[in-house]
Amino acid sequence: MRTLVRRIRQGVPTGVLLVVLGILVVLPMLFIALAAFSDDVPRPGSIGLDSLSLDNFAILGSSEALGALGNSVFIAALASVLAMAIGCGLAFLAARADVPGRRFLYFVGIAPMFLPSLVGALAWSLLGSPATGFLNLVFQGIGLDVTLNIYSMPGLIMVLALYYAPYAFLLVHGALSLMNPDLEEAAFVHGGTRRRTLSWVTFPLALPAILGSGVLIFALTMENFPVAQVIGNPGQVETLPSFIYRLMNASPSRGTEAAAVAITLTAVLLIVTALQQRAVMRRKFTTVTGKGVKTKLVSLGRWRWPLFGLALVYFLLAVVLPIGALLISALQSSPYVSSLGQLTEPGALSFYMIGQLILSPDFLQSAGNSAVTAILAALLGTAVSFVVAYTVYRTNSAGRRVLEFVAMAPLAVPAIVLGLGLLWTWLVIPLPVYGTVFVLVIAFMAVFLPQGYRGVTSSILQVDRDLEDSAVLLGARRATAVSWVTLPLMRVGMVSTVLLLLMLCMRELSAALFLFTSDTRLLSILIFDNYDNGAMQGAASVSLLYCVVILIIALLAKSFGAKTVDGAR
Amino acid sequence: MKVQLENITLAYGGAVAIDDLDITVEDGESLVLLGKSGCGKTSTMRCVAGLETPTRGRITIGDTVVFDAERGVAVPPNRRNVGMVFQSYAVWPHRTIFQNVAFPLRQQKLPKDEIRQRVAETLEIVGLAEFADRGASLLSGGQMQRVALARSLVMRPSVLLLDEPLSNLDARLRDRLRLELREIQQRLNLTCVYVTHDQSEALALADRIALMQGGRIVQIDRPERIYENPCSASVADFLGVSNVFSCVPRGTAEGGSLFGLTGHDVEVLAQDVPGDLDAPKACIRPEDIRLSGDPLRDGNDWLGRVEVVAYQGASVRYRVALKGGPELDAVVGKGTAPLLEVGAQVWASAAPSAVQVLPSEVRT
Amino acid sequence: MKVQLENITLAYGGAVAIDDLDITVEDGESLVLLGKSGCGKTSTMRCVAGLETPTRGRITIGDTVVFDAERGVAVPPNRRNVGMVFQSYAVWPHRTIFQNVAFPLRQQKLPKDEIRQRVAETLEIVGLAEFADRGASLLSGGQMQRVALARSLVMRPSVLLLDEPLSNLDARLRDRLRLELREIQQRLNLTCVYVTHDQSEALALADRIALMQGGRIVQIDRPERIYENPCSASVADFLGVSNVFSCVPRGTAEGGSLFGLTGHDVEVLAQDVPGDLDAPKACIRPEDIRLSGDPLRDGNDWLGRVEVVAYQGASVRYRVALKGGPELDAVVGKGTAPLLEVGAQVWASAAPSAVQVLPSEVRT
Amino acid sequence: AGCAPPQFDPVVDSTADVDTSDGLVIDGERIADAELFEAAVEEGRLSLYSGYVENSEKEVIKVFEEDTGISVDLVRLVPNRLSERVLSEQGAGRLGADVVRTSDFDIATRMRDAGVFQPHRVAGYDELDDTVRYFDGDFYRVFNPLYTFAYNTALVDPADAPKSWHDLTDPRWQGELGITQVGAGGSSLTLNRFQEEELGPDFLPALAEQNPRIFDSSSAALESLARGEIPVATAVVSSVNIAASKNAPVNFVIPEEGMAAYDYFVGMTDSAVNTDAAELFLEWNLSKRGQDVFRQIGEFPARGDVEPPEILAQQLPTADSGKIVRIDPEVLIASAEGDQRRWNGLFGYLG
Ligand SMILES: Nc1ncnc2c1ncn2[C@@H]1O[C@H](COP(=O)(O)OP(=O)(O)OP(=O)(O)O)[C@@H](O)[C@H]1O
Ligand SMILES: Nc1ncnc2c1ncn2[C@@H]1O[C@H](COP(=O)(O)OP(=O)(O)OP(=O)(O)O)[C@@H](O)[C@H]1O
Ligand SMILES: [Mg+2]
Ligand SMILES: [Mg+2]
Repeated sequence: MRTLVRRIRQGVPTGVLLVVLGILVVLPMLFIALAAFSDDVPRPGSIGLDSLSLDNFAILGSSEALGALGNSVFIAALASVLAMAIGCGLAFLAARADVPGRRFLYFVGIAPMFLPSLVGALAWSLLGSPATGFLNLVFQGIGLDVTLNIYSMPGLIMVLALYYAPYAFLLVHGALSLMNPDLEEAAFVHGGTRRRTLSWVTFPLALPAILGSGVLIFALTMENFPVAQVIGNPGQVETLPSFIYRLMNASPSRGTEAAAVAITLTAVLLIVTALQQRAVMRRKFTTVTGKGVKTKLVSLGRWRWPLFGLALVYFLLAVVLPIGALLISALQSSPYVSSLGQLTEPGALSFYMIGQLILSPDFLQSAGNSAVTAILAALLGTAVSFVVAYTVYRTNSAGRRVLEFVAMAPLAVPAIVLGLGLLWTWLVIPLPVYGTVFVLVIAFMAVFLPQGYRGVTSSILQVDRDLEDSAVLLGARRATAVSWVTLPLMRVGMVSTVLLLLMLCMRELSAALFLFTSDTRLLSILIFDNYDNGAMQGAASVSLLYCVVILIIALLAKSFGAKTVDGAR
Repeated sequence: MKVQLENITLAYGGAVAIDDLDITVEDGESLVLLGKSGCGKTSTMRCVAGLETPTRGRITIGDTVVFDAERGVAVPPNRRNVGMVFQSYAVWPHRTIFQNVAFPLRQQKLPKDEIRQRVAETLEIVGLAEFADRGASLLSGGQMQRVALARSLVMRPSVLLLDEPLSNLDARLRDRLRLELREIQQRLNLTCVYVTHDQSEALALADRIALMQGGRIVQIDRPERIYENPCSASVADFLGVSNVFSCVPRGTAEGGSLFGLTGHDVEVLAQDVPGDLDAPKACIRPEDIRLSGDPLRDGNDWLGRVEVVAYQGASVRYRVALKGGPELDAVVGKGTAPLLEVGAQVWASAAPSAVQVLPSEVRT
Repeated sequence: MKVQLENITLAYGGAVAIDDLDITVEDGESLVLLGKSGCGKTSTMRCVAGLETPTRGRITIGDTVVFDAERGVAVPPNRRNVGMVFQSYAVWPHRTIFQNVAFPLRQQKLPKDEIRQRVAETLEIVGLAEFADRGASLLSGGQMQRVALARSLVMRPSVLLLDEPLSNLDARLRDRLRLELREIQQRLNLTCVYVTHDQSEALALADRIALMQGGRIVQIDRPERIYENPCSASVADFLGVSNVFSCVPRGTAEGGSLFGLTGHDVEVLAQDVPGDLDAPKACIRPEDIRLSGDPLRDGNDWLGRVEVVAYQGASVRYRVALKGGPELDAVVGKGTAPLLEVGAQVWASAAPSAVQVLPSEVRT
Repeated sequence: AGCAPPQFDPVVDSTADVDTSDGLVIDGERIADAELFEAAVEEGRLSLYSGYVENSEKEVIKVFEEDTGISVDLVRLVPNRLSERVLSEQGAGRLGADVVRTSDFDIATRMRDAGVFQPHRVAGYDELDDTVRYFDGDFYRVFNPLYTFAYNTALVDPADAPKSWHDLTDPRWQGELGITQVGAGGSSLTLNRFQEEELGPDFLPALAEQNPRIFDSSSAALESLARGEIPVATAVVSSVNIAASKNAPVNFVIPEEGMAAYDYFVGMTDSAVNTDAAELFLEWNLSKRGQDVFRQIGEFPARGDVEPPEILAQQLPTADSGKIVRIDPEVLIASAEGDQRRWNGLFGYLG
C-alpha cells in the first residue's frame, strides 16, 4: 500500500509532464493517426471510429511513393553527412580552436539560420539557375565556359546541407564548449595525434549532440518541402516532401493518405530514436566534473588560416551570395536580368519598395507577431525541453523512456500534416486560445519540441551528477541545485537551444498556416504569400527584412550569455 | 545524531555493490570505513546521503526513518541535513571559491555578514584564505579538495560523510586538517563517517573502525582492538600485517600450539589459539619480528638471509628469506639496531604471543 | 632518458606557478617531487609533458630539445613519448576500460594480439582484469585511478610522469603497486617523475627527492640524505619533523652548541651547528625523543607532562608539555616502552646529535 | 540604385462616383439600401476567409474599404488548406469567417454540405443565370481566372510567340516549356480537362514529348518565366497581368483554341457575426462595381452584362465567343481521378 503511495508520489512529476506532452504532442499525433486509418478526414464534429480502414496505406506500396522515398533517403543521407561535417567542423573551430576571429565564426555558424530554407532556396535559384543565375551570368561575363545548374541532385543536396548545418553547429558547439581538456590532454600525452585526439575523445564525447543533431537533420531534410520545391522540382528530382505536398494539395485533398505517410515516417523515426537512445544511455559523457574544467583552446598550428578560409567559403555560399542575390532581387525594378550590366543601368535598382514595405502596417504587424510568438515559444519550449530532458536523464521515474519518444515524435511528422493535427486539437480543447497568438506559441512548442529536447539533452549529459547532488546535500532544494549548478553549467547549450528554437519559430510556416488569423499573421506567412503570388521581389524584400529582425533578436539572445564555462571570472 | 543502516542492499544495474549491510554509528561518534578499493564504501555513504536508492533495507538518522524500502519512505537528501565531501570533490567549476563555500550558508538564509565571516574562518582553516575570489577550477588538485572540505565543514550538518577528504594533500597539511577535523567533530558533537586509506589517519580519527569487504562489514570495533584482534587473516593483512602464511596444526608444545607453514619446512609457535579453525593462517606483524645475529631462544627463531633493505625514514624495512621457509617482512626502528646489508645472515625471531593464528576469512 | 628543465617559468594568467625552475632527472632515475599543495608540482609535470607552454626556459628530453622559449621550439605532447597519470585521472568516460588502456598501444599501431595481451597483463597488475569490458565511468574512485595508471604503464614511455597515482588506493594495494612500479621502472630503465604526499611512498620509490616550494626547487638529493640533512627548518618540517622551535644561540657547551628556545625557559644542546644562521630553528624528530621515568643525562633532558596520547598502530604518539617550555611530539615504538597515561610526569630526552639547528628558509 | 519609386502601373483604377447619402450607390448603381448600408457600417468590419491570390484579394478589399468604409480582416490560404481549416472550424463550431471565398466547386459544395453557408439572395438574384447562383444563394460564382500560356517578352519576340496551344508542340519549344502539374489544384484540373476536351486526345502526349519542365505550383512556374529561366509557360491571365505591372517581361497569349476558365465562389457563412457587412460584401462583389474590379485585375467577370477585360493591351474574347471554356463542375469532379492518372502516366510524374 505504502509502496503504491510512493510509486504514485514518485510518478506525479512524470505524470504532469506526460499530461503536458500529451496535450502538446500526443493528441495532435493521435488525430493524425486516426486520419491515417480513416476513410474520411476526422475533423472536429465528425470524429469517429466507424470508418476505419487500412486503405490509406496502400499508397506506400505505389512505385511513386517508393521512388520518392528512395530519392529522399539518398538525398537526406548525403545532405545530413555534409551538413554534419560543416556544422561540427565550424562548431569545433568556434568553440575550441585558436582560429582567428572565433566570435565571427560563431556568427558564421548561426547566420545561415537567418535565412529560412525557402528563402535560401529561392536565393540559390536566383544564383544558380542554368539560364539566368547570377553566378552563371558572372561566369559568362568573365568568359568562363561553365554553367552551374542548381536544379539537380547535387544542387539540392548542397542547398539542404548549407541550410541545415547550423543545427549541427548550435548543438555541437554547446557540447564542445563543455569539454574538459584533461580528457583530451590524456589522449594527447599517450601518443594520440591532434586529429586522433579529436576523433577518439573530443567528438565522441560530444556524441549525444552529434547523434542528436544527425537525427534531427536527417529527419528534417527528409521532409523539407521548400527546398524540394524550389530546387528539386525544376530539376525533376522527385522527393517525399513533394509527394506529401501533392497529396495535401490534390483536389480533392488526400489528407488521409498524407497522414498514412506521416505515420509511417513516425514509425521509422522512432526506431532511429531508439537506436540513438541506446547509444547514449549505455555510456557516460560527463566532461564537467567536480575536479575542474579548464577550457583550453586547441592549437591548430599552420592549419589556422586554411581552416578559417574554409569557414569563410561556407559563409560566402550560405550567406553572402544568397543575401546579395536577394538584395538585388529586392531592389531591381524588373525580375528579369539577362546580364549583370543591366543592373547598373539607371533606375534598374531602387530602395523604394523596401522602404514602402518597412513602413507598411502589414509588415510591422507580422514582424511584431513573429517576434512575440518566437520569443515566447523559444523560451517556453526550452523550459519544457529541459524539464523533459532532466526527467529522462536525471531521475529514475517510471515512464521516462516513453517521455523521450514522445518528445521526439513530432520530428517524424511533416509540419504541414502536424499543423492539421494541431488545428483539430486546439479546436477541440475547450481553452480560449484558438485564434490568439498563444495557439501559435503552443503549436511551435509542439513542432519544435524534438529540436529543443535534443539541444538540452546533449549538454545535460555532460554535467556530472555529483555536482548537483552536492548542492542538494549542502541543503539546497533540488530546484535550487539545478538553477545554481546544472543550468549555469549548461548555459552555452541552453542559449544555443533558445537561439535554435527562436530562429526555427521565426521562420516556421506550415504549422502556423492552419492557426493564424488576420491579427496574428507572421512574417513567414507574408513571405510565402508573396512567393505564392509570384511576387518574388516582395518575397525577397520581406526575407531581407526578416533576416534583419532575426539577426537583432539572435544578437540580443546571444548577449544574454553564451560565454564558456571555466570558473567564475 | 545516530545513524543506523539495516539490511541495506544496493545494486548498480546488475552488480551488487552493497550486500545486506548493517551498521550503526552512534551519536557524536566518528566511524572510519576501511576497505579495499571497490568494496562499497562510497556507495554506503551515498545511501546515507540519499543519493542512491537501495533495493532493500532501512536507514534511520536520529529518530527519523529517512529511508525504508518496504514502507516506501525516502526523505530527499536536502532534508537529511547530511554533509558530504565527495571523492570526486564536486567543486562547482563555474563559481568562485567563496561562492562554493558560502553556498550551504546561503541555503540556510544566514545574514550576509555572518556568511562572510564563517566562510573566511573556514577558508582560513583549510589554508585558502587568499584564494577566496579565484574561480574554483583555477586551482591545483589539493586546493580543490580543500574547497570541497571547507564547503561541508562550514555547513555544520548533523551527520558528516567524508570520502577520502584529504587524499591529495601533503602530510603536514593532512596532519593539521585531521586534527582540526577531529576537534570540530568533537566540539560540535558531529556524527562522522570517514573513508580513508591512510592507516594513521584512520587511527587518529576513529572512535570505531568498520572494515568492509565485498559490500559487507566484516569487523567493527575500536581502533586498538581491531588492530590487535583482527577477526580474520584477510583483515589482518589489510591492516598491515604483511606476514601471513597458511599453516596446519602440529599439536601443542611448551608455551603454545605448534603450526607448520604449508609448503615449507618451518614451524611456528603461537599462543592463545582458538580451537578448530577453518583454513588457519599464521600472521605476524613486521614490527614484531626481531632481527639479530643470535637466536633469542624464547619463542620462534628462524635463520634467514636479508634480501631487500628499504629505507623508510624513521624505520628500515627488511625482507628476509628464511632457510627452508617463506620470505618474511620485518620493520626495525631506525635507532634500535645497526643497519643490515643485503645478503647478511640473520636470525629472525618472534615471540609466540606476537603470532596470531586466524581463520582465513570470516563468514558473515 | 634524461630530462632537463632549465629556467622554466610558467604563469597562469597573472599568477606565477613555476618560477625559474631548474631540474635534471637522470636517465633511468626515479625522481619524487615533494611539496605543499599548490606549490607547482602538477604544473611542472605539465610542462614536461608539453601541456603547458612556459614563458621562459628550455626543456630537453634525451638529446632532443622539446621546448625552447627563445628558439620557439615546442614539440607536441604526442611526439615526446611521455606518459602521464593525471591527478584528476582523466579516464575517458565514454569508453570501456579495455579501450582506455589500449589507446596508447593503438597509437603505436601494434598488432591486435599484442595489444590484447599487454592490456590484459597490465590490468592484471592493477587488479582490474575482470572489469575490462565495463564502462570506465561505472567504477569506484580507486578503480578509476588504477585505470589511469594502467593506461600510462602499458604505454612504456621513455619518461613517465605520475601525479599522485595511488592517492585513492588502500594501503595494501598501494604497497603492492608501489613495488610493481618500482620493479617496472627499474626493469625498463624508465625515467620517472613522481608526485606523492605519502612519505613512505616517496622513500620507497625515489632515487632522489626534489623538494618544491613556491614554484622552485629548494633541495634535491637522495632520500636518506634529504631526510637526514634537510637544508632548512621548513623542509624539515615538511619531512615530518614536527618539533621545530625558534631559538637563539647561547654559546657553546660541552658536546655541542647551546641554544635557548625563544619565548621559553628551555635550552637545547645541539651538535655540528654551522656558523651564523639566519633565524635559526631547532628541529627534533619525534622518533628521536625518548620518554622515560628518569633523565638520561647524556644530552638534553626535559621534565614534562603527557598531554595527548594517540595510538598509531605500530607506534604511539605522545604530546608532552615541557615544564617552562613548548609542547613536544614524541613517537614511541609500540613494543619498546610501556604505555604512558595522560597526565603522567616524564623525562623527555634527545641526544645532541638528534637536534638539528637549521635556517628557517633557504633563499634560492 | 535610388530611392525613387520605380515605374509601376497600378493594376486597379478605383476612381468612381460613390454616393452614400441614401444607401450605397456607385456610378449610379444601387448596391445597398440605406437600412442595409447603415447596419453594415454600424458593424464596421467583416472577416473574410479567402483562397484567392493574396495580392488580388488585397486589391479587391482595398476598393471595397474605400467604397464602404468597412474594414475587412483577411485570412488567406490556398483553397485546399482553406477548405481544411473552414471544415475543421465549422465542425468545432468555431468558424471565424463571415464570408468565404474559394475556387473549386467541389470545395464549395463540401463546405456547403458541412453547413458552412447561409443563403442570401443578392439584389439582382433573378437576373443571374444558373451558373452564377447556387443553392438558393448559398454561394455565388463571382469570376473566373483564365488559364492560358504566357511567354517572356525579353526572350521571345511577340511575332515568334506561339499563337495556339498546338504551337506548343512544335519542336522549337522542345525543352523550353514550363507547365504546372495536374495535382496542383482545381485550376490545373480544369486546364487539363480543357486540353483533353478541346485540343484532342493527342495533345497531351505531344506536350509530354516536348519534355517540359514541370512545376508544383503555377506561381513557381510564373516566377521562372519572369526570370527567363524558361521562355514559355502555362499561366493565369491575372497573374501575368500583375507580374507585368511589376515590370516582369511577360505577356500572355489568347490561343485560337481558347482558354480554360475556372471558378471562384463566394458565400456568406451560417455563423457570420457581421451579417450585414457580409451581405453588403456579397452585393458589392456581384455588383457592376465589384465585377469591374475583378475585370481590371484580369479575371473574367461572372456577370454576363459586364464587358470582358482588356489586359496588357489585349481585348479578351466575350463569353459567347467560344474561346472562354468553362468546364461543368460535375464533369470536372467525375473525371478528376482518371485525368490525374493519365496525366501522371504521360508526364512520368509521381503523385
Ligand atoms: N588553470 C589554472 N589557472 C590559474 N592558476 C592555476 C591553474 N592551475 C593551477 N593554478 C595555480 O598554480 C599553482 C600551482 O598549481 P599546481 O597544480 O602545479 O600545484 P600542485 O603542486 O600540483 O598542488 P597539489 O598538490 O594541490 O596538486 C597553484 O597555486 C594553483 O592555484
Ligand atoms: N555508477 C556505477 N555503476 C556500476 N557500478 C558501480 C558504479 N559505481 C560504483 N560501482 C561499483 O560498485 C562497487 C563499489 O563501489 P564504491 O564506489 O562504493 O567503492 P569504494 O569502496 O568507494 O572504492 P574506492 O575506494 O575505490 O573509492 C565497485 O565494484 C564499483 O565498480
Ligand atoms: Mg570510493
Ligand atoms: Mg597537483
